[in-house]
Amino acid sequence: MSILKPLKAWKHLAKKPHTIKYPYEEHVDMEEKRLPTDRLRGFHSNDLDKCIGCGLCGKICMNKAITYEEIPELKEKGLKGINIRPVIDYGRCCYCGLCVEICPTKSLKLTPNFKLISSDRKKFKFMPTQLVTKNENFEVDLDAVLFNAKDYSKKFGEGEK
Amino acid sequence: MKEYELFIGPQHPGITGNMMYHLWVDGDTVTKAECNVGYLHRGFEKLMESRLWMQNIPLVCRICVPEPDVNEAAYSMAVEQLMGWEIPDRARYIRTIVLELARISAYLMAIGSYAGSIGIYTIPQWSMGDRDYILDIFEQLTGARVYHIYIWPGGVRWDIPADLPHLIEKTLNYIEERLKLYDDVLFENRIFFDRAIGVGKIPCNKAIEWGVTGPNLRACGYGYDVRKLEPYAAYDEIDFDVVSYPDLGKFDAHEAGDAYTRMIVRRLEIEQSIRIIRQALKKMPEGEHILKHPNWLRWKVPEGYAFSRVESSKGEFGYFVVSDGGLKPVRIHVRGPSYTHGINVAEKILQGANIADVSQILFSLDICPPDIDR
Amino acid sequence: MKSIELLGKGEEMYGRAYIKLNVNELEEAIKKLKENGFTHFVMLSCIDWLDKGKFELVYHMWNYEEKEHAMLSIDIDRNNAVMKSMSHLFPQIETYEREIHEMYGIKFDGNTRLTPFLLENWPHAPPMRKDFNSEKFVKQVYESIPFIEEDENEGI
Amino acid sequence: MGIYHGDKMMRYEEWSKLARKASKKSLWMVHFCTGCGAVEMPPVMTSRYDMERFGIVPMATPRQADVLLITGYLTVKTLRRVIRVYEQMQSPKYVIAFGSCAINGGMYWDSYNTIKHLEKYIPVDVYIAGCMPRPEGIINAFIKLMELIDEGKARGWEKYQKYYDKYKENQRRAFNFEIKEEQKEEENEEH
Repeated sequence: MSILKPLKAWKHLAKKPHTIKYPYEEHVDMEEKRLPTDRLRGFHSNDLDKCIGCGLCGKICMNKAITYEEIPELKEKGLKGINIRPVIDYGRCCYCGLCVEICPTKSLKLTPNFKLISSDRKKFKFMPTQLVTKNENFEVDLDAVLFNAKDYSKKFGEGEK
Repeated sequence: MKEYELFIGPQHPGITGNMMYHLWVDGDTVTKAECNVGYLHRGFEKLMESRLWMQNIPLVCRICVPEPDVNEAAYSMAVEQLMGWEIPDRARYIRTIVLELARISAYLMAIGSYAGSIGIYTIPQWSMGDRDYILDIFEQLTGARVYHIYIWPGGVRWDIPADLPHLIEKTLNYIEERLKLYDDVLFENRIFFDRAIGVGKIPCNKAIEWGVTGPNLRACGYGYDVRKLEPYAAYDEIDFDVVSYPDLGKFDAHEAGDAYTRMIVRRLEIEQSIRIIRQALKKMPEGEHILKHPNWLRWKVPEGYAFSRVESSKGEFGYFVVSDGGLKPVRIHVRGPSYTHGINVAEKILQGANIADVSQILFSLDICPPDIDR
Repeated sequence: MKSIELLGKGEEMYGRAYIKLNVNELEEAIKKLKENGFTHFVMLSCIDWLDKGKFELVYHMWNYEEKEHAMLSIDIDRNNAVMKSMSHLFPQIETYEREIHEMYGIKFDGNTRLTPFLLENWPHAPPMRKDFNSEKFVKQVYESIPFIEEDENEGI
Repeated sequence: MGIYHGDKMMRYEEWSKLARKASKKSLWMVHFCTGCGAVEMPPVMTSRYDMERFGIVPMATPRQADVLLITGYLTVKTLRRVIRVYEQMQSPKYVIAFGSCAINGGMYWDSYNTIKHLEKYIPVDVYIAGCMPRPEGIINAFIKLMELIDEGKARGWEKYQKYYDKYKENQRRAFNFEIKEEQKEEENEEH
């Protein structure tokens, strides 16, 4: 009788629920592999020494999320190219990764870190640096990035030599 | 009887997303219905005219939210038509797999929200959970859960990782068992028969004239499916059959074009999609996964009018791309399937319906408001 | 291509029939195609050719048996854009005409329901026209609205 | 009114701290999907991530709700309904804004119909990064909101009452798509 058929759903009481109790359990897929993998398109990391400040990422970004700031200390390091570095506004970025595909020196990369929560709007615009690396619970640590180019020397001390 | 006016507004759990129906009600039956849309109108076509050809891909996949790959595939095929490109075979097979996985996840969401509208709340809890396993596959394949930005003009962005086919196989087996449970709780449930049979009937002789497409048209008895009419990607090398009204497999067919038949067609098409993915995984050739793409900043697409058509879970998705040989498109017009389902068809079949069935009819039509507003 | 033989004109473009008609021929062409198998009206698109000073309306029709797509294209003058409504042939043309009326400003006489469709009390020119600069509009309307700053002296 | 120190009922600081701790455990959310981020809500609402573990339940009517989720972009037409929903909610109410579209316009920065900065129209308590934030991000936002409530810092609704006329002025200008006069004069000089 089709009235009693739905009662078959009771057998789920014995099974393990597929709920991910998030803050206490991590998101694992069917084969117990930890997600997200390295392919996730999260926040940027930019190697400021390899980057030559060519401005291609700014041109391809259709959200005008990428602007540039000059870092004077880079001149002493004798790097080739112009010493402007991209500042990314995550109030515009859609994490599509076109800038990473077009970057000639492959200095701009997307890390799988995606967690950034804050009640202050200005915390979402900063310059990514090479210190941004994948951390195990995918939080974006805001002290690895530069909120304005002047404190480059504070972070990268050897810049003055 | 005095006639009342009801507004099922944008903030209403019984409406699929952001749209509003203005109902004139006489007692319990709806005498007149008028649709009011535009809550999600971001002016996509205006934005697309001011972006380069490659910059439109991340924009295009935001049009239909439950199934973004359909837009990327349709836009890429239109641009490939204009450029005269032939994408590599491996890319055609990967596109088929991605499109079918997106179809299964969209159908699971449609079945979940439909069951929620007739009060069987077990199914949404299950189907949203099962859909999440497919999003896990997408995350490892394309780098994002929902907006994949993976199908590009010229092929697909990255190749399939080596261990993914095994995971896809495992997920498909898991979903196949779950479908049996869905049958017990929803599709062979007495409540579903009483609530859905004969409700929201689309008159089958007028279905094509009203512009009904996709599962709603196949529920009216017409076996038309864009994957068979105009095969794209790798659908011509894969055999699958089109589910339409009279032969509904193990379910017995009652009336053509009502909510019951539409949901049964969607349920059976999940099995077809699973079949397609399995064949595509077996037959996938080795080789390149994308053509060498030109410099995006100076990429000019030759002049012409191109129209590409893809079968989405909601119906027939069409992209009309007009280019005058410049860096930016002149006009891109998106034909969303819910454009006709949500406005003309819904207004006509809501007349004479019971108020309690209004949200069930709208969910059985599977209306996706961003298709309408773009 | 069946539609090209039926109407006697048109060219084949990327596997689709692209047929250029003038305005008064349109209604017969749609009726004729409708009787000969082109039962599915796909959509009605409008292209704004600003430099050529004309709107181009494209009526897309699909034939399920022949598996053929026909694009009937007509041109209207851009300044006084008036067009006869075709909503008596296919019911969903009325919605397409409503949207084009709101987005391009083309008047369709014979269409009774040209009420606002997507935008609510929009006082400016139709937004999809090429001479409406969306970026400048955003600067003038949304960017000029000030933020509401906490004045620190009376912090809560 | 409200559960913050200084109201008539809440004369003692510990009493209001206790009331806040109790209210943070049962935040009810308005069931209103305003933008494209709403596709990531079903996994969070249903059994996969199950936000009811935190006591968060989707409520149909704004009268019984505490949290309003702005999931993504907002068109002007939806903004009018969001304002009506926001003003119907009872007084300790909070707003969570999803994704980049609410921070600085997101990818529709040059669209004529979407608003660019949500803060100009309603006070926002928590922003989430992501172009459609993931379910983990959404649950992190709820946890962060609970911490803010605990510390008594989630005071967006008081700001709305304090600067009510400024907010109303901004909303009115957005609803009528008003072009600011100075820009207009510059426009005439350009021609």
